[in-house]
Formats: sequence, structure tokens, C-alpha cells
Amino acid sequence: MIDAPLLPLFILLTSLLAAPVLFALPERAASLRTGINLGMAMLKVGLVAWLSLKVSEGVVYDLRFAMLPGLEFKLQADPLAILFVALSAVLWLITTVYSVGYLERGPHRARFFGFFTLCVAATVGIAMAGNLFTFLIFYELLTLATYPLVIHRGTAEALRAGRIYLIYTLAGGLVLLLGTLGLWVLAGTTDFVPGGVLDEVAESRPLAAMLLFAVLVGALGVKATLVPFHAWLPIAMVAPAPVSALLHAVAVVKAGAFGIMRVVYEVFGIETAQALGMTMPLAVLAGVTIIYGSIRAITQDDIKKRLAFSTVSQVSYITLGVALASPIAAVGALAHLIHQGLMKITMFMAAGNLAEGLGVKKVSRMDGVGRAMPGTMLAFSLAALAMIGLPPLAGFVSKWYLAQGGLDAGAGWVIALLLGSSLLNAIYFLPMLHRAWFRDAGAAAFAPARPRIGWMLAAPPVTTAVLVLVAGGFANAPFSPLEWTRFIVAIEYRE
Amino acid sequence: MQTDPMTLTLFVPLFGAIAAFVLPRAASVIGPFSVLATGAAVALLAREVLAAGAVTVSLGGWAPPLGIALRADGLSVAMLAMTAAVGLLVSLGALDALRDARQRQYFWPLWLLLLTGMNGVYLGTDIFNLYVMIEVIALAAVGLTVLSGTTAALRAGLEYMYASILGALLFLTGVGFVYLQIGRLDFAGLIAAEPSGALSAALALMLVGLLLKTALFPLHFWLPAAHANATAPASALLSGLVVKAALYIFLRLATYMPPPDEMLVTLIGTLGAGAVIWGGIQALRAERLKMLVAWSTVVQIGLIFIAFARAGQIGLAESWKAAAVLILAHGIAKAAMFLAAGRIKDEVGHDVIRDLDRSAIRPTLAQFTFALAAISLIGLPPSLGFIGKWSLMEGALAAGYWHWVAVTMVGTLMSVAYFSRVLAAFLRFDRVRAPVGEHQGWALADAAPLTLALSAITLGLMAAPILSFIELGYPFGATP
Amino acid sequence: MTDPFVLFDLLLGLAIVALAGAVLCVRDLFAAIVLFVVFGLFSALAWVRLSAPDVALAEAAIGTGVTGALLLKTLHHLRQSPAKAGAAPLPVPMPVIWANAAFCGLITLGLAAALVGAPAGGPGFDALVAEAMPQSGVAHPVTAVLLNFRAYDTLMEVVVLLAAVIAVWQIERGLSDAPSPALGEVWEGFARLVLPAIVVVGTYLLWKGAEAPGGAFQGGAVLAAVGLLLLLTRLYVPRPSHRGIARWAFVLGTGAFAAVALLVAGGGRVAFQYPLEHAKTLILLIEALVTISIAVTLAALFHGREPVAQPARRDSHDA
Amino acid sequence: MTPELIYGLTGIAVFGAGLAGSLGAQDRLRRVLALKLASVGACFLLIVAAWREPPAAPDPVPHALVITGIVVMVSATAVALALIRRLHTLEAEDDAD
Repeated sequence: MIDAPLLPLFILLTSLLAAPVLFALPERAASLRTGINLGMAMLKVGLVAWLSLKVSEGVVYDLRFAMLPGLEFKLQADPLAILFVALSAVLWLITTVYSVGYLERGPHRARFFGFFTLCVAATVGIAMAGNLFTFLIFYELLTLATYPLVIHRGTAEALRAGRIYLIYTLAGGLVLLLGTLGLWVLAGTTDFVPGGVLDEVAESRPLAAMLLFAVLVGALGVKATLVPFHAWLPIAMVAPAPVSALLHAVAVVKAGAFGIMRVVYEVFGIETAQALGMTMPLAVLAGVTIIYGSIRAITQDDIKKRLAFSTVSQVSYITLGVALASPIAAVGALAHLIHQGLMKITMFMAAGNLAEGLGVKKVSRMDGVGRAMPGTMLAFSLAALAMIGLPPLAGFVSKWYLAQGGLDAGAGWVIALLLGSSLLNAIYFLPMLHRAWFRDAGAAAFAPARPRIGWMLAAPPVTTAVLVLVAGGFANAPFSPLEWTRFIVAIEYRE
Repeated sequence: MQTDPMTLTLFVPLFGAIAAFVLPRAASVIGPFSVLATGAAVALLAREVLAAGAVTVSLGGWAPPLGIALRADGLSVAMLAMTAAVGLLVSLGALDALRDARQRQYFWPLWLLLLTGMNGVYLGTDIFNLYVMIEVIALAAVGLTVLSGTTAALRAGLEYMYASILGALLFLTGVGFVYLQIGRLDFAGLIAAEPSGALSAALALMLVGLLLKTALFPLHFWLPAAHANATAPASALLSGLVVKAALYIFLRLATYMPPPDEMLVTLIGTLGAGAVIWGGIQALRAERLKMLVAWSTVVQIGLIFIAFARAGQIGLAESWKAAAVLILAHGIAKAAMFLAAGRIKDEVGHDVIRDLDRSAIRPTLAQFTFALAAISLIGLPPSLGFIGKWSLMEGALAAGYWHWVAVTMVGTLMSVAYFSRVLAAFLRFDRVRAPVGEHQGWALADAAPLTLALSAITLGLMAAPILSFIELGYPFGATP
Repeated sequence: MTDPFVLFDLLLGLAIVALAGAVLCVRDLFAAIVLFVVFGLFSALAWVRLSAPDVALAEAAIGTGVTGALLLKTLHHLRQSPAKAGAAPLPVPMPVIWANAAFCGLITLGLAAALVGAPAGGPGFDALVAEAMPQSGVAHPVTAVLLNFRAYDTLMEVVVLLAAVIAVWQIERGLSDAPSPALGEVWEGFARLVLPAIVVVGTYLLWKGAEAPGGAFQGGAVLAAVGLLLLLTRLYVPRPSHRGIARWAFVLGTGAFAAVALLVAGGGRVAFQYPLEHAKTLILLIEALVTISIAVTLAALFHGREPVAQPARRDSHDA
Repeated sequence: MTPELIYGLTGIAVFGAGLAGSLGAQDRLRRVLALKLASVGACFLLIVAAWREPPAAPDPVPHALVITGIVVMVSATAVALALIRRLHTLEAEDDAD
């Protein structure tokens, strides 16, 4: 196979260069737009597969140039980056199909797909950023690219949500800028290095290092929806379904969680972070968020808002796994990065189908939808059961590792936390399934008796549901997310 | 006849202005070509500076202090290049924006004289000559301010004229004191001078005059109305370029004169902070788009002065670079933003922010340009504005000046708030009665502002070479 | 110490300060302008005392004469049409006035202290100028400085004038052709008599500028006075068709000056470096052309608006 | 007491008066007058600085600078006055409407 040292750049450019073309396309050039969208998404999946292969063979990719004296723009493709890039590429392909179907006759498609594609570029950039400075650049780009998507409908409500979203995320970004500057001033580098770059600083100026940890994790916690920075997410649910799917499963919240991972593992190093005494408070904060999100989810009648609070809770599993400072928990955290993405995107696309096909947006109106849209609801149910942690589905695998990691780290409370959370998951998901499958729609249920949604809306959630099944059932197969996760943990824990 | 490129950067626009004035029918052709030719002269000069570090020409063969020398180093060439590039693109934008024949006829000679004056400032090494140059700039700039001919523009132009004259007179009195004390007027003489009472008075007078001309809070009172009421290309030139001339002289003088003490540096930073806060509040309250953009200029000027003061007196040797980057970034982004605002006003028919979302016409490309320019002005990566803000905060953090970091962060949040008012108006659709055509309102005229805005974003990726270029010839080293 | 002129200097200084105060305080604007003209002439007198006859001449002709004419014309214009309703400025509260006065007083005191502390008869360009005079091509030091040593400044100064006239033409567009303040018949006869004399004086000043006080600016100002009189007496009325020639006249000085500055460069010489053997010729040429431009420009600044064809005002028919 | 000192202080006093007037004056024309006063004050300073105890000739350079300054000032004054005239016309027309 030919060797291409610029491969990471190409992966970035597939979406970065497509965006201006998509912006410029006239509104009616629908098929050309779809062609470019799908073509680029598939090209990206192919390139990512190639990149993963090369990285697993031990090829090192490292692209850099100086933006300021000593400060580099740096792209790298380490296994952790591959994990996130692969997730993005695959889910993006699926979401693109879904979006094309969802927005078939909607307005402002040129703008939508332009920013949608910029979003991918930003996420891929976040994944492959080789230092915190580069990470920051893409992190802010992600904020800017998602804002027009959140307010896509252009209503007063959407704009209000957008403003809140922008204030939260840009304030978070500003604090991240402060943290990056602090890192640069303290350590003289912002590079991501397994084991961290702050050993000496932590020894000589522990207070400054602790403050830096709080600033960085706090900043990233905005997008990772750590309590009390989570409020924007349920409000941002005003966005169109594909956007919500994307924000929750891959882009925004994951960017935050992924950033926390980078900071804990490769800026501080897990040992330094532990030595500073910062990991346990973070774990506790994650635990609080897990319980809080779940409790809030129970009372939400709006389907998307219920799912949103569920995300607040579920994403913190990742943070929890990182903060427990145990390699086993880390496996759980990384696996959950993938698994939560698959599960949540399934549920959001399904929710979108309910709204599109049946006009159902509330939990209280879900009676009998299972019979009206069996495929969609089957996918939804599978994902919900996985969330609850039913073996052998994907969610079970991550929770299993997290629980073991909790024991390993000597934090027995984690077991209780996970059990409690699973119980709460069941409390807010099972009634939905019950309504969908075991209740009758009643007389004046759904306007179209057999709702027509095109294959482009129907197929994506089913596909991701199958992936949920596969990821759980074949967790130990080579090249499964879990296997790749173990590979990463070995690097981060320098074993 | 063979002349060095430095002299040409002054004479090309001067002859262009003369030609455009005596041949009014051909002005629209002469104008852009003169700016282009000026740009070529700047490119030649840049090559010389790259090779030699700094270039000096003693005009008339009379060396300073008797004669006047022109000197180009990295910083001056960067300013010249920014002026020429922004000027060229604004010129292209003006070809479309100026529909009135009379406006066209007067825009070009005034703008080319303005260019002559600014280039003279960037190459000048003699403080009296700088006084004459800022007057050339002032008269041409006032002419451009009132080009639209409305009562509001004329009122603003008159206020601007008063402020300009007063600023220049303060500067001239300062020049008098410098001569009184050291008997010469060149930069080299200033550097060699011993501190004294008369010299402090001179410094104070000149700096206050310049602060008035560059509109640092609380001497900004004349700026918003003047910049907001001019026609779009004139606003772009005034906001993007003209205020930078006085700012540039300030930077030079502040480092050449006997070192300002810590209190003075802190005072300047504090005024900058005042500009950031007060300008931000006013931008939040502005009713018209162009007024908001003008207030953002007040904010950005303040930010530049914070960058200057970011690390106190000891840090001045480095801080000027952060200020210079912010100057370049603001020049490019603000010109783009004013042109875009002008395009939006042209297409929609008004620029009342509250009612922009009632329009069925959405000049998409101009709005996109506005958003890109806002990214650089807010200081989001990877724009040049971000690099400037990074340098500012980095220096302040390293020196432990937390207050400047805090002010900058507050200013950033405020700028997000006021720019998002505009972006929200662009993207709201539920108040429109007629069907919205999003791809309406494109024009070739969008090309110039879009190019400017895109460069404001992408130049951030080239910040390292830009920074090493402005250090050529040690603009702030021991010898001029 | 007992210079008999000290008392004169003291009295003149006090008079100047008092006149300045009066210009600001006197209620009637016409009186203020007249006081200002007196102030300018007294200042010029003081500058003669300070051995600066060139400057005194320039101040009297341009700073006071032309400026005074401009001010009077403007006042005339303002009084022609009724002042805007409610345009009377609000009375300024006394505390503001006092604060302003105190602020400026403090600055003045500070500057005065700095002046007293500065070295007397301090260093200057005296020696450098004396040394360079033989290479300047002219005999009068001020002219040498203006047109040779610091010719760049002077070029830019004419550029300022050019910018001003362009700006003024631009500002006063489409004005109704309000009658300029025409003078009576007596003045007209006077003008016919005086004009030739002024032309002679102006030309003489220009010519003498190479050796004695005088030069392009003073000469130009005197010639501009010719223009002012022509305009005032309506002996000359600008017409739209004169615009082309006027434009050329405005740029003549600047263009020629810049062209010479540029053309002499080459062969080791830089811009503005006149070959010594041609220096006097070139300087005189520049001065002559600049004088014409200055005269025409100053007259145009006085006239104000660009002479454009005016559409007949509709309201005059209605009346 | 030398003329240098007397006229130096005169110039500074005139400059100060002009400064106060330009900041405080309400009338547009009066502000122009005040600025004009300030400029004469500034010129005084340069001429005083050029003065040498007779019989020494004064330094010609400041004289040249002042001549330049006078021409620059008349240009600026002319523009300011043109603005004032034009504004007056516009405001009078606005009132008539």
C-alpha cells in the first residue's frame, strides 16, 4: 500500500474543502449536494480505515507547522485519535444519509450541509489535535459550526436556545483559552504526551497545577455537560433531529469528554493528576452528574429533552472512567465513548422519525407507536435496553468495565452508583417502551395510518442499532472498539 | 530617473491623486490602478527590507537632523503592506458601492491623498514631518467622512475635524518643546535625548494629541458617529486604516522617547480597559448596524492599548508586537466588516438591527463575510485577531498582570454578545412575511469584503512568519 | 538687562493675551473676528521682534488675512439665512466652565514651567544650516530650508492645501448660488486701482524669497488677495466651464514639485536632490509654479464651492 | 527679561486660551477661532525657540516649520468653515421643510 504521510490532513480536508462547495451550491442542486455529501463521507470512512490499519502497524503520523514562535499547529494520529475519528467518520456517514432524508424539502439546505460538514471537520480536528493549542482551534470551530445548526429553524425559540448555547460554549472556550495559555506559560509546551508534561510543575508549584486542572476540566466540562455546566444541552434540543443526534452522539458533548481524556492522560498524566488529588473530586462530580441527569430525565415529557438529560448522565460515565484512575475503568470509559455514541444516535434518529412520521414529540403521546413504526421503534428499544445495561448489549460492556475499575481503584461506591443509575435508566426508558409496544394508540391516533418515511430516515437508526448489538456481542473480537480501547489504555498507562 | 521603492510608495499615490482629480471621468480607473501600483512599490520595498533588515533614504541628500530621512523596517513595511492590500480591496469594493458619480469623482483623489499621508507616516522619521502627514490624513479623512453628504455625516465630520485639528495642534506644540530641548526633530535625536521637564511636556502633549486622533477612550467621542455615517468604503478606510496611523506614531514615540514610567503604562492600559468596557456597552445598545461596528472599533483600539500595556514597562520591548498584530488584524477585519455592513444596507435598504430579520432579502454572502470578520474581531481561532489576543494574554499571564487578562476576557464575552445580536438577526426567519430567498443578494461586490474576511481568518495560520517579519530591522531596538 | 524694548515686549505680550481672551469672550461674532484679525497682526508684530520677518509676513497674509476673509465670509453666510429654530446652544453650567478653565489653566501652568526650565537659546540647526547653505542653491536660509533641506515637508504642505480644496469642493456641492458678499462701487474702483499693485508686490516677494524675507507662500497669499478682490467685486465670476482649468491650477504646484523631486533622482542622487548647478533654477521654477497654485487654491478656498451648473430652484417659481 | 521669555509665556498663554476655548465653546465658528488661537500659540513656541540673542541670527529651520504650520492651519480652517456653511444650509433647509 502506498505510504501517505499527509493522510491525517487529507481526512481533515475531505470535509474542510467540501464545506465551501456546499455553501456555494444553489438550493435546488439537491442531487449534486447529496452526491458530494455522501461521496465525501464515504471517502472519509475509507481513508480512516486506511489510517487505522497503518497506525495499528505502527506507522507514526505527525504533521506540524509553527503558528507562533514555539507554538505549533500539530496533527497526530495516535490510537486514541483513531478511536474518535473512526466513530465520527462512521456515524457521520449514517447521519448524512439521515439528514438528506430529513431535510428533503426543508429550507436553507445549502447552509445546513455546509455547517454540517464543517462540524465533521472540527470533530476530526479535535480528535487528531496533537497539542492543546490545536485542540482549542478546532474546539472553537466546532462551537461556531454548530451554532447555525442549532438555530437552523430560525424561530425566536431557536434563537434563544442558540444564544444560550453560544454563551455557555464560548465562555467555556474562553476559559479553555485561559487554561491553554496557563499550560503554555507553566510548561512551555502544550503537546499531548502520554504521561503528561506537568510532572515538574506539579512538584514545584502544586497549587498552580491544581488550579490549571480545575480550569481546563471546568472549561471542557461545559461541552461534556458536567453539572453545573449542563443547562445548555436540553435547551439546544430545539435543533432539527439530525443535529441533535450529532451533538449528542459524536460532536459536542463527546468533544468535551474526549478533551477531558486528553487533559487527564496526556497533559497531566494520570499519576500526576492523582498525585495532585484532583481525580477523586472529578470522579465524584461525574457521579453527581450521572445521578442528577437521570433524575431530571424521569420528569421530562418531551422525548428529546428526556434523551438530552439521559445524555448528561451517560456522558459522565466517560468522565467517571477517566477519573477513577484505573486502567480497567479507562477501558470502560473509552468503550463507552463509542457505545454511548451508537446508542444515543439511534435513539435520536428514532425520535426524529416519530416526530416526522407521526408528529409524536411527547412521551405521553407515544402510545402504540411501536405498531405504527415497528422498525424504528425496534431500534429505539434495543438502544434503550442497551443504555439500561442489559447484557450482552453495548451499554452492559462499558458498565461492566467501569464497575470493575471502581473496585480496582478501591472506590466501592461506584458499584452502587452504577446500579442506581441503571435503575434510574430503567425508570425513564421502560415506560416509553411500554407505551410504544403495549398500549393502544386510541381512536384519533395518527393522521396517516401508515406513515411514510423514506428509507433514508428508516435505515440509519436500524443500522446503528445493529452496531449496538454487534459492539456488545462481539466485544472481544479483533478490531472491535473494546480491543482498540485496550490498546489505547496500554499506551496511556504506559504499560 | 531611478528611484528607490520607498519614495515611490509616496509618489505613486500622490500622482494618482493628482491624475484622478484633474481627470474626474477616468478617476475610477486611475484610482484602483494607483493603489495597485503602490502595492507593487511596497512589494519591492519588502524585498529590500527582507534582504537588508532596514532601509533608509535621506531625501534631498541631506542627512538628518538637517534633512528628513525615510526609513523602512519590518514593522513599517507590514503596515504599508496591510494598508496597500486592504486599500486595494476596499477600492474594488468602492467600484460597486459608490453609485453616485459625484461621490466617485471625489472619493478617488481623497483616498489616494489619504494613502500618501499614511505611507508617509509609516516611513517617517521626523516628528515635524509626521505632523504634516497627520494633517494630510486628517483633511483627506474628513473629506471621505462627509462624502455621503447627509446632515448626520456632516455633523460627525465637523466634530472629527475639530478633534483632528486639536490633536494635531497638541502634537505640534509637543514638537515645539522637543526642538526647544534638544534642537532637533529626528527619531535618532529623541533616542539620544536625556530626560528633562520640557521633554516630558513634549511627550505628554504629543501622546495626548495622538490618543485623540486614534480615539482612545475617553477621547473617542468623535469616532462612532464619523465612522457610522460615512459611506461604506469610506468607513472601511477610516476604521480599518486611518486610526492606525496615529496609533503607529504612538507606538514609535512611546518607545523612542525617554522610557515612560510604570504609572503611565498602567494609565494607558486602564484607558484601554475603559474603552473595552464602555465601547462594549455602547455596542450592545447600538440600534444601527454601522454604529455597532463603529463602537467595536472603539473597543478594539482599547484592546490594542491593553496589549501595549500588558506586561508593564519592562514588557514594552515585547508588548509592541502583540499590539502590532492586533493592529494588523483589526485593519483587515474591520475593513471587511464595514464593507459587508454596507453591502447589507444596500441590499436590505436599511441597517436597523432590530428590523433586519423582517427583510425577505438576505444577502447571504455579505452576512457570511460579516460573521467571518466578527470571528477575527472576537478573537476566535485561528484568526489573526486570535493570535493578537493570545499574545496579549500570554504576556500578561507571564508577567502576572491578571487584571489585563480579566479585562480581555470580559471584553471577549461582550463582543460575543453584541455580534451575536447581529448574527441572530441574520438567521431569524419567523418574522418574514414573504418567502425568503437565501441566495438572493449576491453580487460581485461581495468578493472584496469576503477576501478581506477570509484573510483575517487565515493569516492567523501564518502568524509566525508575520511576527518574524515585523521584527526585521529591530523597529524597537537601540538605534532607529 | 535694561533693553528699552522690554517694556514694549511686555505690553505687546499682554495685549496679545488680552486679545486672545477677548476673541473668546466677546459676545458678537463679528467683533470676535475683527479682534482675531487684530490679534493676528499683533502676533505678527511680535514675531518681527523675534527676528522672524518671513513668518510674520506669512502670518499676516495667510494666518490673518486669508483666514479673516474666510471667517467673515462664513459669518456672512450664516447670517443670510435664519438660524435653525432652537439652535441656540444651551447655556453651559458654571461648574463646567470653571472645570474647563481650571483644567486648561493647569496645563498652561505646566507648559509654562517646562518652558522656563528649558535651556535658553538652546541647541538648534544653526550650524548645520550655515554649513549647508553654499550647497543649497539659494541665499536665504528660510527658503533653503523650505525648498531644499526640508523640501519634502513643503511638498506635503502643498498636498495639504490640495486636499483642502478637494475636500471643500466636495463638501459644498449643489449649494444654491447665494450671492457672495459683493462690495459696493467704491470698493470696485478701489480694487481696479489696487490690483495691479498687489500683483507687483506678490511677484516681488516671490523673487526676493531666494535672498530676503518672502517666498512662495507669502507671494501666493498676496496674489490670492487679488483673487479674493476679483471675487468680491464680481469682476470675476467662476463658471462651471472654468472647473477644468481650476483643477489644473490647483495641482500645478504639487505636480511640478513632485515631478522635479522625482526626476532629479538617479545617477547616485535620491529624490529631492537637485544637481547643484541647476539648484537655483529648479527652486525658482518650483516656487513660481507653487505660488500660482497657492494663489488659486487660497482664492478657491475663499470662494468655497465648486462652480457647478445649478438647476433653477423650484421654490423661486412658486413665489 | 528677554523677549524670548516674554513671548514664550505669551505663546503658552494663548495656546492655553485656545485650548480652553476649543473645549468649551458652544458656537461652531467660535471653536474654529479658538483652534486658530491655539495654533498661533504653538507657532509662538517654535519662533521663540529659534530666537538667538542678537546679533546672532535666529535658527531658520523653525521659521520654515512655522510657515508650513500656518499654511496647514489655513487649509484645515477652510475645510472646517466649509463644513459649517454646508451644515447651516442643510439645517436651514430641514427647518423650512
